[in-house]
Amino acid sequence: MQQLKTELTPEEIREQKPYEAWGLSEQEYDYIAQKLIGRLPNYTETGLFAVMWSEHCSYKNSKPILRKFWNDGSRVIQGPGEGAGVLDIGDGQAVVFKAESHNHPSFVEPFEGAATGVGGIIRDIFSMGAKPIASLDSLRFGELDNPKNRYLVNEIVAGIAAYGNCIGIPTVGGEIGFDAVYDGNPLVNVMCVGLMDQADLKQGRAKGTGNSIIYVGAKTGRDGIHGATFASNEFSEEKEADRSAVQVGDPFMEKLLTDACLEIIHDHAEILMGIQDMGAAGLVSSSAEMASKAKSGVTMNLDLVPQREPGMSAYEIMLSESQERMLLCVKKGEEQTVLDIFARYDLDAVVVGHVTDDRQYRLYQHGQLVTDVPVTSLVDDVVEHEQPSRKPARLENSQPAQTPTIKDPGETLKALLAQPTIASKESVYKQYDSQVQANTAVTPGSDAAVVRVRHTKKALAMTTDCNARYIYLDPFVGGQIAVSEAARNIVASGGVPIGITDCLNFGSPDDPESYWELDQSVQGIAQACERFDTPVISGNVSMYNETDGHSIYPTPMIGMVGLIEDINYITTQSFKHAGDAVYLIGDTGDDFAGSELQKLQGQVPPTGQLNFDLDAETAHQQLTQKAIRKNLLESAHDLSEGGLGVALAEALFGSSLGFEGRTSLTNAQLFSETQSRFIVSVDAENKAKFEALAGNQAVLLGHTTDQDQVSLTTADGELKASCADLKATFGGALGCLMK
Amino acid sequence: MMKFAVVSFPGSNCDEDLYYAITDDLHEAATIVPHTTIDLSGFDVVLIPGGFSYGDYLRGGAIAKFAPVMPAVKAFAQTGKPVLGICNGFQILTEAGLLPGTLQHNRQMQFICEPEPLRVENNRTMFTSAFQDQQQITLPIAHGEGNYYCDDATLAKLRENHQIAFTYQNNPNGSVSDIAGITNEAGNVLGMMPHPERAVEDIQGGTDGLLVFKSLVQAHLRTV
Amino acid sequence: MFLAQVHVTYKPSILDPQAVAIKDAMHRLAFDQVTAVRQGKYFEITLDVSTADEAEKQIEAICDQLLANPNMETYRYDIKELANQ
Amino acid sequence: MFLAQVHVTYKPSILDPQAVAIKDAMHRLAFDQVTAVRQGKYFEITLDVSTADEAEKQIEAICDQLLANPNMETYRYDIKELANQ
Ligand SMILES: Nc1ncnc2c1ncn2[C@@H]1O[C@H](COP(=O)(O)OP(=O)(O)O)[C@@H](O)[C@H]1O
Ligand SMILES: [Mg+2]
Repeated sequence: MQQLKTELTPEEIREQKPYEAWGLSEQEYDYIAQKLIGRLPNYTETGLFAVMWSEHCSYKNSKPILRKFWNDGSRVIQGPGEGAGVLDIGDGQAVVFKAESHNHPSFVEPFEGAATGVGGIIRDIFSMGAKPIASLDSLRFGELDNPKNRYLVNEIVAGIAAYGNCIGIPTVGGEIGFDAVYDGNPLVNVMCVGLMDQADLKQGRAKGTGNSIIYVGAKTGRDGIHGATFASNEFSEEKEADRSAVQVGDPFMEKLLTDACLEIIHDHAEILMGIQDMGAAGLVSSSAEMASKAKSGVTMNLDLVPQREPGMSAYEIMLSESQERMLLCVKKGEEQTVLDIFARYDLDAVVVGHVTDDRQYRLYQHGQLVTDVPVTSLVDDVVEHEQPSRKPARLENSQPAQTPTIKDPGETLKALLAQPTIASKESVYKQYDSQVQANTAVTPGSDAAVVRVRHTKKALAMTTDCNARYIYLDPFVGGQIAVSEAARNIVASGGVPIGITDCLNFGSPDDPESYWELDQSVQGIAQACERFDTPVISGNVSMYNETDGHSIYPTPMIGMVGLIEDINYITTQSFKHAGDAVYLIGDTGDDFAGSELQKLQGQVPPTGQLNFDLDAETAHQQLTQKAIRKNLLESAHDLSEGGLGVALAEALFGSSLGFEGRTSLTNAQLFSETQSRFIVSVDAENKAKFEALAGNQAVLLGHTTDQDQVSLTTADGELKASCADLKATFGGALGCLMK
Repeated sequence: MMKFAVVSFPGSNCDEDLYYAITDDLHEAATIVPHTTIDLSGFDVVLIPGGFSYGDYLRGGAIAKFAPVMPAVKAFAQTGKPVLGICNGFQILTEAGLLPGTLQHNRQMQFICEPEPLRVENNRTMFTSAFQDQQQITLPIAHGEGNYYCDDATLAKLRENHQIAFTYQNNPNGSVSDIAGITNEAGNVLGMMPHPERAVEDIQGGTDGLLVFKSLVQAHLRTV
Repeated sequence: MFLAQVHVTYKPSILDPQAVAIKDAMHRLAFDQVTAVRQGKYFEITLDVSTADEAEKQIEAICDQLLANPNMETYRYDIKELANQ
Repeated sequence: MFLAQVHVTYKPSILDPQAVAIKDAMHRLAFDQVTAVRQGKYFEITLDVSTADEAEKQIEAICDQLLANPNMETYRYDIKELANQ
């Protein structure tokens, strides 16, 4: 392959404006040329600016909103801004976590898109110095009657499984939701959690004049660069059909990379000045950000960068998103130590440049200086845009949701259990190795997953949650609910919520209504986080989630981690023994807005107004927490989609028990989704103690039996069903829909 | 103290789990030895862990069988001392010819991770003596290529020599004769797909796996 | 009856970690003269159709819809008639 | 320089779950005239050796030791000389 046409000259760039196709506006271009570098940028430089000034790298549209997040708190060791956030969990240890979206790549090439999503977030975790100990996946698809969506589910799940299983990080939890708004725009969000000694903390800094920049890992190819827009007409004589920019994941390489980097971090901290993964915008963003954070400059020779294909231009090398690559800054004179370790792992590692003191970003290729711009112009001087914002018309005069009438609650329960969003996800999570590392104490299928911290009394609880139907109805309250639901899952598992990460999946920021939704939900999330003392320590923004002008429901996924101070507090959702008393914590109202029952009855998109009270939420979480710590609970389960009926059934599924009871609620209220509720079971011996503790916050619903029957008398009827029947429906529904 | 070697190949990912099962739960000594080790003679037991050696990019275990450590593993097995391969370790031992048969893709072409009810078919081996004969136990499985295959003649021999150590009660992957684990003819090499090292503490959901390692201790005590 | 022999391989620009691992293994086994390895899938498909044209039409569709991933792979095939048994 | 094209397939007596899954998928897509599917691996190996004999010797050894599992697979290959570039 040879270069057919030479790159555009700076003047041609000014005239022909190719940068507009790369996402840079004319205003931005002029600002860069006139104010920031004082000359016309050349071809490579223009490309670097276009990518560094993209929303994905610079957060120029979302930054003004993201500042509203709350990220203080006594546990915070590292907040947003690095590869991942870090929280103190005592004993000199820390937990590290972050979530990332890979929505678009997973739609284009689902298996590899999802796999490389997992790979990317893992690098963020170990680059901080932490050993990755668990992953979670939060997925949204269109409805399963569309064969394309079934294909996406199969491939995306297989891709996550292939990467996570091979690299040996257990996938311990997640969530999957279905709604027609995700047709053509599935969401693939992956969260990774790591554990470290605080002493090992590393940052992405290119620090210390003269120190070396070392490139390590996979060779750089043309993957991830948009073949069509960027490269084809200028560089390639291959037929377009014979080329592909799809990134392929190599979990084997990543395993070696993880182990080697952690070895260097542990054993040679004093010579490792900084480390960062090459994620979006690959080499340029990692190196420029490392220099920016250290207030230094950097010079690199691109001829030294390991390349998979011949004839790559500077532009392509810098923008490539080839996977499984890291950038290190190592003390001058000590390079060999690091290179030797990588050699032992059979990994490519090369000194490609060094740190300078003049804060310039310089690149050489074939002996020529191809880029020479201030580091700050690439990273820090990006002009933020506060976009116009407008409350969507649909929210202007929303009415309360209708209260449905339910004749046979047993049938309704069965129908809800067969809804794909509620049905068992076992057929999915069974494909994930959830136990490798041998620390998983609660595997998928309960509320939060629990991973113990070996050689301590501690464990970590983790969950991902977001009900986008609520956000659609009220982004502020919906945002509060998303955090609360996550916290409820942590609390039900025996943990204290300590922090969150997020993936903000939204429509286009250029749409004022979308921008308003983003702003409102961030404020709702922030308020709830402050209340629960769960700072936002990391996160990710994915905008432009729309096809043919139709945007998804705003879906700010919350990933939460909780600390379980003593493994004896670990609690699961399933009932344990016949004869235990079953209580409902929290009042139940007629809350059908956005509910699964509403959807079952054909209400798409959802309607109605949400009710939510952060005080009640806090009180009920605290009660549950106290009861667990006093060892009063045999099981605890939070109520979410499908309300009490579904939660009761789920608590029965993990046991071989039945249930008998009576309630003053109506048939319909069994499926109301009033927030801030738990269902707990209590041993006969502890009933009095629990009731004294709970006061009027809990009501007795009934007790477990050893019959295969659930029977709950309501104000206007009775819920009656065979547990085995319900379980078969719950267990088989997803499999049936996937056929 | 007994000395266990855990052989770590590039891409092994259950090596630490095994190490902790031996040190924390069995309270014996373990060393993780790299794939470049050429002498294992100082150890009492050699463990080949699960994972994806060399990415398992050709077939499970196909590339690992050439690792520098493998001649030492073979020499160790020759001495009659116990070698235990778990999951990918089982695949490596079949590829290396230390055990008969092969592990194919699971029948349903998906990775499966779940607790699996098993039966101990032969409790008179170095790896199973701590179990009751025909005991029903539960161990987790986690594999994509665990569908054991061998031809009829080999199967007849396995039966005749009582080489089938564990069988599945609800065959999850299509294995011939529900086979979950087999020994070699001499009885000192065991390969099994289920993970005993993931069932050694209550917090993991069960402790049936610990008995595999306890059996090895019993066998060792008989020899010294 | 017709037999189609189908080869599906990655497009040249795609990273193929498997082929890299296999090539490395060959080098470790001292097959140093191996300079490149590509890896792909091979299918033999027997079709009960009466004309080569029909066979080709179906195989083309099968490759396109099922066997090859057009984002990353290309395919080629040969079709031959099977002698009646 | 020589190029070897290697096909590794299951022995006919062995049930290949992957091939079964693929055939089922074809039938679900209404390609009902597919009566049999076999599936295998395909490798293209470039060797820097000077004679076809030498190429064949090496490829035979590579197949035998690495690419095929003799318990269940067989292999065949074609070797051709590459025009000098
Ligand atoms: N994609 C997935 N990956 C792993 N586990 C999942 C996935 N989807 C659901 N699960 C697991 O299934 C269980 C039920 O999930 P969900 O209904 O979302 O719980 P909740 O309503 O309590 O948040 C949880 O343990 C969850 O971790
Ligand atoms: Mg829950």
